[in-house]
Amino acid sequence: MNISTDIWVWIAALLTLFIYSFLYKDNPFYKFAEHLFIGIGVGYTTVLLWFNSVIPKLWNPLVHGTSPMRFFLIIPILIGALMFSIFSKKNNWLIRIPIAIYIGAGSGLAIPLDFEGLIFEQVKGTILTKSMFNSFIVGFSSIVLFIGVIATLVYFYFSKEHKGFVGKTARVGIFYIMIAFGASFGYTVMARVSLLIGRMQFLLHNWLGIIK
Amino acid sequence: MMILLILSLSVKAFDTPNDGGGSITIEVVGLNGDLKNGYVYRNSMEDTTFELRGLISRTSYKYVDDGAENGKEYLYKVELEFDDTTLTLFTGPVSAKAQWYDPTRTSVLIFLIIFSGFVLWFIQLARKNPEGLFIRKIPALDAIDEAVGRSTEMGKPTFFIHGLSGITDAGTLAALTILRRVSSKVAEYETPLIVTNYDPIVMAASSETVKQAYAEVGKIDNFNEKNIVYLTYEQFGYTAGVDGLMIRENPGAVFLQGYFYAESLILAETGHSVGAIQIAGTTAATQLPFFIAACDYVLIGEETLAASSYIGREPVMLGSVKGSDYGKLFIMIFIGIGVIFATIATILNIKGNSILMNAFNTFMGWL
Amino acid sequence: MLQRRIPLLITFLTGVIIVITFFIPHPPFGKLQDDALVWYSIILGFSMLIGVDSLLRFHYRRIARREKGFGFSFVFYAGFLACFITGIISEIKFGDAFAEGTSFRYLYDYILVPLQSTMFALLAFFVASASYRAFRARNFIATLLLITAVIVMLGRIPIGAKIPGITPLTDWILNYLQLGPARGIRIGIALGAISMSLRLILGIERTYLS
Amino acid sequence: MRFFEKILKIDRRWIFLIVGIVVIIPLIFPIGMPVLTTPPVRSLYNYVDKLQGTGKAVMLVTDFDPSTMPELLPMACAILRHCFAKKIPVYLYGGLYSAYVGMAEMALEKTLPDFPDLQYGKDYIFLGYVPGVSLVILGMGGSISGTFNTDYYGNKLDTLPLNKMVDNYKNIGIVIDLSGSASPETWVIYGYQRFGVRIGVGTTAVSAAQYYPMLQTGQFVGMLGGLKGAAEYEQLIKKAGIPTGRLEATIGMDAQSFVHIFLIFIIILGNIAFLITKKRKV
Repeated sequence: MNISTDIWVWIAALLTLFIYSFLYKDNPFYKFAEHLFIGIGVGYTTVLLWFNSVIPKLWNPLVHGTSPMRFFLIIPILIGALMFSIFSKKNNWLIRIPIAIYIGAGSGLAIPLDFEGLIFEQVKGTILTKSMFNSFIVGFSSIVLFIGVIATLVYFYFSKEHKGFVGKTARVGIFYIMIAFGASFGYTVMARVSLLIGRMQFLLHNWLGIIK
Repeated sequence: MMILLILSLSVKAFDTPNDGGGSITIEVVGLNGDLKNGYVYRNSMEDTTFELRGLISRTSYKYVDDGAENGKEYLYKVELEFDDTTLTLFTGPVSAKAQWYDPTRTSVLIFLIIFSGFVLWFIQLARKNPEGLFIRKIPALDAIDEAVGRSTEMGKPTFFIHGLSGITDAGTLAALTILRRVSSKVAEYETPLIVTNYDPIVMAASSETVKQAYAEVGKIDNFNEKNIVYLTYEQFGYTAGVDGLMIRENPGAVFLQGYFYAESLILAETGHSVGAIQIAGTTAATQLPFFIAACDYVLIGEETLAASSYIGREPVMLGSVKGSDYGKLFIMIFIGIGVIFATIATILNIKGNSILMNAFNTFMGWL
Repeated sequence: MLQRRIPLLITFLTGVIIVITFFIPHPPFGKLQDDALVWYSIILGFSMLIGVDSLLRFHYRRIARREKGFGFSFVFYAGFLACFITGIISEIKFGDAFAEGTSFRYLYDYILVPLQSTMFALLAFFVASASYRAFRARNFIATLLLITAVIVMLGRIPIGAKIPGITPLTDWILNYLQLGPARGIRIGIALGAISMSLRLILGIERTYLS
Repeated sequence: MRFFEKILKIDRRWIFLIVGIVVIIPLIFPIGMPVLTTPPVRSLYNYVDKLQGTGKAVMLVTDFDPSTMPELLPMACAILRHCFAKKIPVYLYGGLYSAYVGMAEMALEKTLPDFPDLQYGKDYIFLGYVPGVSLVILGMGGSISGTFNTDYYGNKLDTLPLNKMVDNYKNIGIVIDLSGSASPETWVIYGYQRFGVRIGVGTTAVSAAQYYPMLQTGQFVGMLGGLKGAAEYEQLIKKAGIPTGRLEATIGMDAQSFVHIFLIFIIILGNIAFLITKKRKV
């Protein structure tokens, strides 16, 4: 045994135990850790957002920059300022303007990017199976994959009742989906356990010094 | 050997295509693997000095000078170092300019037109003829009323837990639509609703949404701003906070909606442990398996995005769903034809006829 | 009425402009998408203040009214102030809050990180309880979920890998069987998102605005 | 048969308790179950191994933070041990973001005591954080001392004998990026495609799947995926007779395998109980 004498290690170790105590039931130790976590978390992200975004992207170009484009930065200032209308009792409907802008911008960004980055990629990946003819197994597997894509898409076909041929295909689709979920669950379990191992090693090694 | 190499080498400078200007590409033509270093120098034609800009890539034999001013002419000098000699080549004058249209994105434009065409067409049809539009059953959405109702019977509050994405994400907006439905039910039954938020902008939008729903059923006085809870913009801090709240408030129904990451299962297991009915919905494909394992009802991917049409049953919305289904059909047919074409092209290619294969590859490159 | 119309019009205009600029590289349009993202992060910095305000008021109220558990609100305040103040001091003094030896770095390394990783590591327990409960052969669909999960889990441990055929089977499941639906789901989500975006831009889908 | 009904309704806290115990026991009493090595790990190991005596250095980059430490730190230690034992010069680079440097420091603390005859500046160099991300990767193609000026401890880089011989990618045999994020791709784009320096990668089990295609196309020399990848590398250096210290990943693999076996066991048990009780009800 070789218990740590570092106060910070003790703090970290106790907080670790406080969180784990939640597994038994809710208790003051967990509440302490939870409130501290939220406090530190919100302080941390605020500092980070201001020093990594607002100051380098807004303050520095406005104050130290020379590019004429910098005056466009008035736009985020205005939008940001409108956010604060939430504090006004009378004009708080103004908050709808920044929200409307975000929703418009988000939609506008998503439409072409979803085509390019998601749909085209997946479609190309499904069509391009060059090694299909290398062996029977790869050829067969590619067909299995192709049916999986189509059946899943049919499952997401909303405007037709799922009966007859469509219904059967959609049923195959949900089989495929469940298989995919099972596989992805089983695959991720491993990584989750290694997180716990990491915490245990911290407790047993860095704090208690039981293991080398 | 060396002479041959020198004779065949040349350097080109041209405006980088399909961009917003400010960039010139320098390409060495006729090189093969033995280049040691290739330095690119630039002269702005205002004086005689050449300044070093950068190195020629040893894999693509190109250098992209992103520091050019539009419309200004430049001369370039390229110094190529080989094992036994150094060559200097000049090129220019050349200038950078911006383009008005990016042809590499034509494929996106075409698909966009086809897809929006379907959606707009069916919206239009739905306006003219609102009858006969169908949408298949989505059990998780039918369960909303049941969940809120049961929660009310037990005298327990309802929880609505937002995911971690911002207001610009389609999943978040779908979550707000579902929140709308949940809050009008809750307002009707007069039970408490607690909404937890990760993103402050989403919090503002949630607050608006819930307020509207209460106003609509004429119970605006019951709306309590304090129940729209902000926690923190920190993934696991948020998780810890929501878990704590759930254990203490003991909800009868829990909605997990939006984009989630690894915290999905921590939240869903805690919700399950307090015995709540859980309805989850996410566009995060990686987290769906965990929700399937731990929740009573799950909106799988696109089902969340169809929620607003399903709940509202407005003809126009249903029309848009039908339109996007036709888009889906189009893509299925596209994939089908693509696969058949690729198969034929590959068979012909094996037999020595590569025309179809080349056409196919060109098309795939364009896409 | 105006309170509804104006936001709808704004959504329409911003949406259409952003979509069009995707195809125009010429300035100032070409950069607009990138600019929009930069602006978003700036505004997020602003809006954080709304979140902070909400939290500070919530806990202040709890303390002022001596509500149940108000003592923990002091813990919240202590955490927030400690992180906020040390963060600002460290940024100003060292130019980087994460610089070695800053007090912010200590809070980060010995409080925030252990809390984050412990919370994250709760997953190991919850994965166990969830799979115990969920993976039952209730019906055909649940059985499919169960069987693939178990096969893949076996394939990922050294002992399981000794069972003949399990490794190639796991690989085959992951590379083909699982990939089809994964692609289908992704295409579906993308199409659904595009269709939803169109509805939002056209003002058909309104959420909070009706 | 009451037993099975009880099993079905078991308080989940019993499961939590057993998971905890199953993880702790192998950590305290390591077993060291054999781990089979796989081609991606072997090819990375062999590539590093062949650098011995060529004078080319390994650049090991710790592009990760504490959240992925359990999986990636054992990789850093194993690779460092390999290089230190074979006298392959090492640039240990604390990563593209400032929060990552601590990880490199920890890896050094764990490995250095076993190699007392190493000389700083001659056998290895520790590079700290400089801002710029991809610009840093590009900059090192020209000159490492020009990009960093000083090492982590504040020494001028051009005074260090190792740096005088290396100083850019031409004399770096491989850059090994240990990362839980997308940074290996950045290294490939700016390091490999621009300057031709070979890239190896160590990543979490979850991210490994997305890098297989890049491994197949040869953009990565090799890959260590998750705790298992780290354990395999540990096995390889152990076989080569290199002092391994505590085989953290291998021991972690024990714990992990036990949890997996336990999970599979309770899933099967749950199903047996479920089927038996269901039959009785009918």
